[in-house]
Amino acid sequence: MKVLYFAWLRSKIGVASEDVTPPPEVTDVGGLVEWLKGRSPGHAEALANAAVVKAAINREHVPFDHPVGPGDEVALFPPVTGG
Amino acid sequence: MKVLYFAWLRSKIGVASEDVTPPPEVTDVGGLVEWLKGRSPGHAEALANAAVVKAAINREHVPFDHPVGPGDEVALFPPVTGG
Amino acid sequence: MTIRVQCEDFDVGAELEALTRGRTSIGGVTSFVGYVRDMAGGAPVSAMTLEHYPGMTERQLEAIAGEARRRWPLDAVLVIHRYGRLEPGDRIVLVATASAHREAAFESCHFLIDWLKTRAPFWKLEATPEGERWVEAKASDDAAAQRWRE
Amino acid sequence: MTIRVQCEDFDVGAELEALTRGRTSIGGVTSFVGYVRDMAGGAPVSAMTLEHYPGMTERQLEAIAGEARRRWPLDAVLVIHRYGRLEPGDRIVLVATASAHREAAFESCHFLIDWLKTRAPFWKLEATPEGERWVEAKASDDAAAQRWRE
Repeated sequence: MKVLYFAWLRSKIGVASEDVTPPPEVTDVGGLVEWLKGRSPGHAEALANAAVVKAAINREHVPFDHPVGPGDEVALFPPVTGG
Repeated sequence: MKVLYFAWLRSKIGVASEDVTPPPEVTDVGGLVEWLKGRSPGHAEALANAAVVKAAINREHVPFDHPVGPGDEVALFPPVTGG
Repeated sequence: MTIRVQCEDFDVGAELEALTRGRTSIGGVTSFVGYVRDMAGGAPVSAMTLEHYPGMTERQLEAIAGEARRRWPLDAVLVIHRYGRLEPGDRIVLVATASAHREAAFESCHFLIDWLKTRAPFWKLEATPEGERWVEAKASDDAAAQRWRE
Repeated sequence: MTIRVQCEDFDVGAELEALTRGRTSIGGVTSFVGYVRDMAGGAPVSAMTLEHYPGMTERQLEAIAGEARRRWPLDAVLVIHRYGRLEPGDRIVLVATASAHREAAFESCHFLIDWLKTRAPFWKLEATPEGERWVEAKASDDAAAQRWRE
């Protein structure tokens, strides 16, 4: 599974993307975010407040209870501020 | 007093403007319009339906009960359709 | 505040550039360009002639633009309206407002064109296969302008 | 329907001309141009860097533009959004819609920028005298987007 980070999530975590293989009990975005927190102090800090983290799977906005699978491209980012 | 006509009022009356000297009993726009109807069949036809005639005095929109005086520039026209 | 009533066409890009150049407090510019359509009331239109009331037109456009500045926090207001003979696809009018905030830019631009349509002394004469006809005012334009009454 | 995500600036006049050229059924075009402001939250801003999510950005902009076409009778839709480093006064985004009727053009253009602000994956990093800071999403932008929920 490929995970992408944007904006301050990227700067806190220190990488723009990584390939991860979460355990089978990770079945949705919320579970993935919890599991990612254990990867490094940077991950833990960036993902501490899940309320300000948004997610997309395969380039579509999804809620945290959306299922994730091994082939997915998952993106985590703060609320968007374009325009 | 100078009276200007625009759009189909102008084409029906046949002139774009004329200098007129209405009698003293003509004191407002409504009275002027009534009096102008007597000037020619074209005037009578153009001004027959006062409900679709709008007026401006000295380049400001005014209602039909607005006073008119000898030095005024009075314009009569259909509802505007610019933009 | 720029108000122009002219026969010749205008360059939208150049006008908007002039409106904003060197002004770094502007967050957004909303603009509206009106065009001559090739159809009206189900009939083909081959040309349109815009008549106006010189002197009153400029005064009314300035009053409308001033009202917009009174109601919204605007950095700049632009109104250009053409008169004379135009053909389908030709530009008729450009209205643009600049503000720090996009809501103010959108609302004031919409207000300007709605008020202009019911207050600026322009009249349209359409050329159709059945001859020339003066465009009638639309009830929908009155309703649109009413929306902005305070 | 034209959607572009690019680093380089755009020419508003040329883009609007391309949108309408040869299309004589268009009655009006409403456009919005967003600019980098020199101030934000009371602090001077010397530059802004726009990050985005390539691939998702285009897809989201297309979805938003498609939604506008579904809701309003539009002849054309244009969205251009820049990314990369910009300075105060620089253009960020151009949204334009063309319709036979001005209400449809105004509403759909307003809708597009409101939805874009809450759905297109762009993030702004501001450079200020106190250093760089990521721009936070505004509650007012969420409220503006909510207004268009069906």
